[in-house]
Amino acid sequence: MEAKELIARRVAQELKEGYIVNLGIGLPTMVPKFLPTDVHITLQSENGFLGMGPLEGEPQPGVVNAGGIPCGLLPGAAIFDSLMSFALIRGGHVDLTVLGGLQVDQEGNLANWMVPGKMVPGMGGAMDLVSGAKKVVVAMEHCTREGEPRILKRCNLPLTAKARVSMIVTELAVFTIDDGQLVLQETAPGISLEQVRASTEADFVLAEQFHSMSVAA
Amino acid sequence: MEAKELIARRVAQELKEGYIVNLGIGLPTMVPKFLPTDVHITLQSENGFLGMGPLEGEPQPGVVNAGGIPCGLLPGAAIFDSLMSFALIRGGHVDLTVLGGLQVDQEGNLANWMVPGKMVPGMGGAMDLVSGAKKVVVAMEHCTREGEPRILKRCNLPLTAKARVSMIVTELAVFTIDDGQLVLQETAPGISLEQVRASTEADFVLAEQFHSMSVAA
Amino acid sequence: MNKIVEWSEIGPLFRDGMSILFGGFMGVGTPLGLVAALHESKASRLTLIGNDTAAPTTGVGPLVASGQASKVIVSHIGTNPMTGRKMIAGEIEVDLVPQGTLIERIRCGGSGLGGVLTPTGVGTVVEEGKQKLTVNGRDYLLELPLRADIAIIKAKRADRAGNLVYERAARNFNPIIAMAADLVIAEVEEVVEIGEIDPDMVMTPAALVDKVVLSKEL
Amino acid sequence: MNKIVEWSEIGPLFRDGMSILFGGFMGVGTPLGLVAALHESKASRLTLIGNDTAAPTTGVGPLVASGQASKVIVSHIGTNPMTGRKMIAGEIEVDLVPQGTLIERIRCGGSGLGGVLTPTGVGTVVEEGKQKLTVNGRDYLLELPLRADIAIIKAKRADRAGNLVYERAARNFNPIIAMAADLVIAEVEEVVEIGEIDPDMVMTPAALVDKVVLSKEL
Repeated sequence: MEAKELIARRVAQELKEGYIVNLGIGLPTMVPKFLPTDVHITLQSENGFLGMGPLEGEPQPGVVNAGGIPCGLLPGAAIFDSLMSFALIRGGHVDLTVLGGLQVDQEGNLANWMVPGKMVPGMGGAMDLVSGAKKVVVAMEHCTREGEPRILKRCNLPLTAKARVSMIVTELAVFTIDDGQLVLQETAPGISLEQVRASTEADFVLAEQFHSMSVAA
Repeated sequence: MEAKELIARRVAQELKEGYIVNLGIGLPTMVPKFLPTDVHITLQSENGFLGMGPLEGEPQPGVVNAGGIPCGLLPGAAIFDSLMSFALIRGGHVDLTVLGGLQVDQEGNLANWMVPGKMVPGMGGAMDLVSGAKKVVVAMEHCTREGEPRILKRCNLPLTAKARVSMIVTELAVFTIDDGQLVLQETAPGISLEQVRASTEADFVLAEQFHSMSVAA
Repeated sequence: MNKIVEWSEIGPLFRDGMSILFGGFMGVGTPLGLVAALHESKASRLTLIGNDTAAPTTGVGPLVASGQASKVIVSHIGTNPMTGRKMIAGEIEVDLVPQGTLIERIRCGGSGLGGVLTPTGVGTVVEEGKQKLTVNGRDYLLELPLRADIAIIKAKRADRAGNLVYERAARNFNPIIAMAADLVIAEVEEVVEIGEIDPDMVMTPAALVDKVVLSKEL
Repeated sequence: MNKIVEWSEIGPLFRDGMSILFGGFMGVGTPLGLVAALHESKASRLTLIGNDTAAPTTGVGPLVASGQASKVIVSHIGTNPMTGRKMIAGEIEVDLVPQGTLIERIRCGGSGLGGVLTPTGVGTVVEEGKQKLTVNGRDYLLELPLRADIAIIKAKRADRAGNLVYERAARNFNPIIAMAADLVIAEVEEVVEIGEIDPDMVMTPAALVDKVVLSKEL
């Protein structure tokens, strides 16, 4: 299974019936595809609505996702302004957000919005999402393209938010951050503990229920 | 002319074409009746709408003024929640408010919401209105029922807001507060400067354009 | 997901010592069925948070009259002499908050904000015990968030998912309190199917609403 | 009162050095006719305040490309490489503000509030130069009000009085910026008579809107 699909499938398991969920761009948007049919979630889009669905038929005026791309509105959707959108986000009304990451560290700090001197796109809504969502899941590949670890003792890129990450899902492993400690919960099928150690700079402990990731093919 | 009508007629002259106006309970609600036909104002009601009009026909569900009394909605009215209602009020989007007063002093302080040990109704929206409206007109009888002055050197009742009153209209006189100074602008028909002085505790100066109040009968 | 529940499920939600945010302005927009259910529940030591205590038999007045409310946080009690009498007798605690400040504090509580700076109340008794900050030469009071255990809401219409639409000035506090409570219960006059409310016309999104109950004919 | 004006009245409203609040999110909900009018006006040294600089030819992108914008206060510039290039070249000042903070600051500017405490940005570069306050054991940044000389708004529909209705996610920043500018201009797709918009459905009250102009077919 391709790394991204594996990650998306595993993240999907974190989405529970009735959850209000905000998905970052890129990999996170793949997650709903892998939801069990008996789990119904509501997708929040930070440009101002709840009830985002896939585009079906012709694009409708104003019905776009936070990337400005035409999408669908499911029955029961609700539109609002940006003030309400971020009141929902910051106020803990979003149960879970899934975002990509550049770096995460063992204290639950996340860096995903800029690389000084290289890439300064702006934080958009990411800082609010990470500060406000009840559960913050970072979905990313375990290492950079150059093979450098992304899960660090201490992020060296500018932070998006401090100590707010609840879970990290990569193609190698699942970590949680519990009481300020990084905990290895699962390794991916066929991945050894040693492989995870070799690709991870951060200190971590093994969960009591440490086990192998279970994802349907 | 009865004192209240005189006051209401004079206050009506302060309402200009296009103004957004909030009227307190009691005497202030008489003001619109005395508007010239070529002056159109919009009445804001702090329970959440713009475009209040007189009740015509049967009461409609939810169409009530801030006292809970059925009223009308004029064409072009807009309904909103209490958050927006007070954002409008505090944010300077109300051009003028007319309120009753218990006391006003020469620094533009107003007391109109409680008499310790006697009457503690609560400030409702009055503090926000007086803090936020562009122009605050106090419409009241010049003296208490016991003949005590209400326009004082310094209010001794708990304040509604500090230094926010722009104008005082009574059955004897019109004062403005300019740069922290109380200025007598007009005396009512048949009222002498001496009568005003005798009924006013505050220090005041005469306006350059000091003149007699002009109100149609 | 169907959030419509029977009245029999409502009573057991109320417990002694709870804080309750209520919608309404002089009783208009107050969910009278939910107030009656609170009354019947006999839950005591309640803290009621909303605009006003209306009159003895309207709005939340019955909960003041019954003695169930031990504290109210409101902008106005003048229209309900019962509240004033009980306050003077020491039977109810009354925290008076300017209306615009009250709604901002509730919004903070529901929006993840730590507080807001308002000019309202500067130089009055309202500033007692509060932090005062000067921004661009003007003084402001730091007003802190308010939340409650339960919000009771009145709406005109709900769909089965819990999207709400209000009618006229009965909207008032309702959409804001929906954000600031752990459990949000809406009493509505009409229930429609999911999809029947245009998404642009939803005034409170279903995500904020936990339970919906249909008003009894009163 | 009829607030509908001709396009010829719009250009002269724009002057060098003005600050402009604009609606829209990735260009959706941005009044493109008003952006074109700003472009044609050749007004320079503009400060643009809104969610993002979209792309070089969408949203407010043309005003970045033309060099008329000397400063932008936005949450995101990543989709418009022109903004990034000009920033690096020192040709435009870019003030990046978290989206939720940006909209709160604009709301403060329009609501008479002196600021708001938000947890967003605590422990990041966003906190630089800001007052930090602790409320109930949690740290917050004090974020200050933002206003502008002019707000340019896109709505679906207006009545002649200036009441506005937005369509779908094109609503975004528009209703909030309507509160925070000295002059508010709305570009709309449709004008209806006063009374044709149900008062419950008005999303921006006419009291906030100064001028309304009908979109040209683009």
